[in-house]
Amino acid sequence: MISELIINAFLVSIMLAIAIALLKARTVIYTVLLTSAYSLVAALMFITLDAVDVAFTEASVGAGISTILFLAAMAFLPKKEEKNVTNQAFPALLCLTLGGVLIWCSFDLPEIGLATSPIHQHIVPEYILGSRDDIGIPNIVTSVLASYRGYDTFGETIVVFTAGIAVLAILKNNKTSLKKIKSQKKVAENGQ
Amino acid sequence: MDLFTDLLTGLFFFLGSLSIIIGACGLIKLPDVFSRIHAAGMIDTGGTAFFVLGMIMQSGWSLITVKLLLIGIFIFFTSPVTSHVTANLAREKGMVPEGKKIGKLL
Amino acid sequence: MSGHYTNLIIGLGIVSCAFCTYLANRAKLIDEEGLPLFFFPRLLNYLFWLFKEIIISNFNTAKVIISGNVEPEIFTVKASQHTDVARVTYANSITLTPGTVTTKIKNNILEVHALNSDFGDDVRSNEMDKKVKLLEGER
Amino acid sequence: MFLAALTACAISALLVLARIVLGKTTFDRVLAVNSLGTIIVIGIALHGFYANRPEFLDIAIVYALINFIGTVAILKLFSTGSFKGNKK
Repeated sequence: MISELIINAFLVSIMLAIAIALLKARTVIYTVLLTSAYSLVAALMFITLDAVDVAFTEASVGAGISTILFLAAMAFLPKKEEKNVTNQAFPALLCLTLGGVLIWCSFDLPEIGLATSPIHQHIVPEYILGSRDDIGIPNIVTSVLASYRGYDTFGETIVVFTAGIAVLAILKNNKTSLKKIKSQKKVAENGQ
Repeated sequence: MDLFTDLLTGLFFFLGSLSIIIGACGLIKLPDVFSRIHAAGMIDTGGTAFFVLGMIMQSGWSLITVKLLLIGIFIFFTSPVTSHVTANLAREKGMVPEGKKIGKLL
Repeated sequence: MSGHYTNLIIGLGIVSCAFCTYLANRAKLIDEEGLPLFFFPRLLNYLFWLFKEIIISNFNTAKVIISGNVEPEIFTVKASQHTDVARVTYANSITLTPGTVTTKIKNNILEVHALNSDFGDDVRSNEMDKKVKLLEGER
Repeated sequence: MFLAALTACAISALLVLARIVLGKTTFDRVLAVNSLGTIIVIGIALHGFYANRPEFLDIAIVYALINFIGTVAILKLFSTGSFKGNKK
């Protein structure tokens, strides 16, 4: 038990160190690399918390896909971040207040792992007991996501898909209109 | 027999730990990118090889062994690719390594 | 990988494998060197030798890092293999043994960076070159 | 035994992190992130054995794959400046 505690403390301190380094970073590619390292450590953290599926997602999406997406976006950005000169008192106050409210709310939560808390009483036992016979997949989280809450997941997928199509449409439109503007400019210059 | 496998695992883990710690020290200590690639290669090959061997000793013959072998083989094949790509790019970006040069460079 | 082998799961696996192969085929990703079958019989022998070599050079690299007498050097060697696959195998083997890294390849000349003159001499002695050439066989 | 090996992983992860933060050039950092990935793959496998749940090895496999893809993608972007390929 004590060793679990040490592992967790170590991981959290590493994540804190990376976060502080992220704050200090001023080049974009360095930031992306640090984010990737952060995801790597976060997945390890989820594994120590026994959340296999979250760790799986974090490993593939957080460390893999989002790094590549960040890089693809980075190709359109200037190489260095400019120094921020706006007043930061208000955002800091907002963050501190929100954090305080969340911590205050967390006192009302039931104890972690308590068997009599409401979330463990209602429908979860049914899922846990029935998952093996109903669906036949050893992983309960997968069976809940893909089968018990299938409609939910289906709706989510549709929403994400629509968003993707919309982004693509906007980007494509933007490109052609840019070309149009360029060609009009050329025509105008030639006309002069 | 159980004691024997445990001892063997301990030996492999010791060697693996030694090689990843020395590799990480080398990553800090060595002077330039090209030398550091060797230290990273040490973590990739020595570390994983010894640790995977040790864990195979613990797992016996089962599905776990296959998975461990998959990890080992995969890192075995990708490690030289990443090392080479890094070194190649560093060379193409015009970085010249420290130390003496023998013969005509490409 | 979960230890469950029902018909449905195996069937889905086969279908997705076939679909991936179809997609790769459509994108023309498969070339004639996809699966170098002529390697396999001699490959095992070579792999054992390479593994031994990797462990030895691991210890040597550790010694160099601890003692700190780093004199990096960079040089070119010639690869005597005929096929591209064999050449890539040779370059990868050089990179895989810690202490030496292939930095550039142009036709059949490799540029190698070594941590120490000992490692450099190892590569320049052409032992690995001969082994890979044996692996390639007579063609 | 597993705990000792995990400690070794932790120490080397710290050293590699120091290289990421100190690193002079981007190549140093890419190299260090790749090494950190390898160390974490080993760490995941070790932790799986330590907690008596070797199912975690699946994640280690995914990790090894993703680590490779990420590193190569970063270097590819660095060489050409975009993902559009080398068409001329």
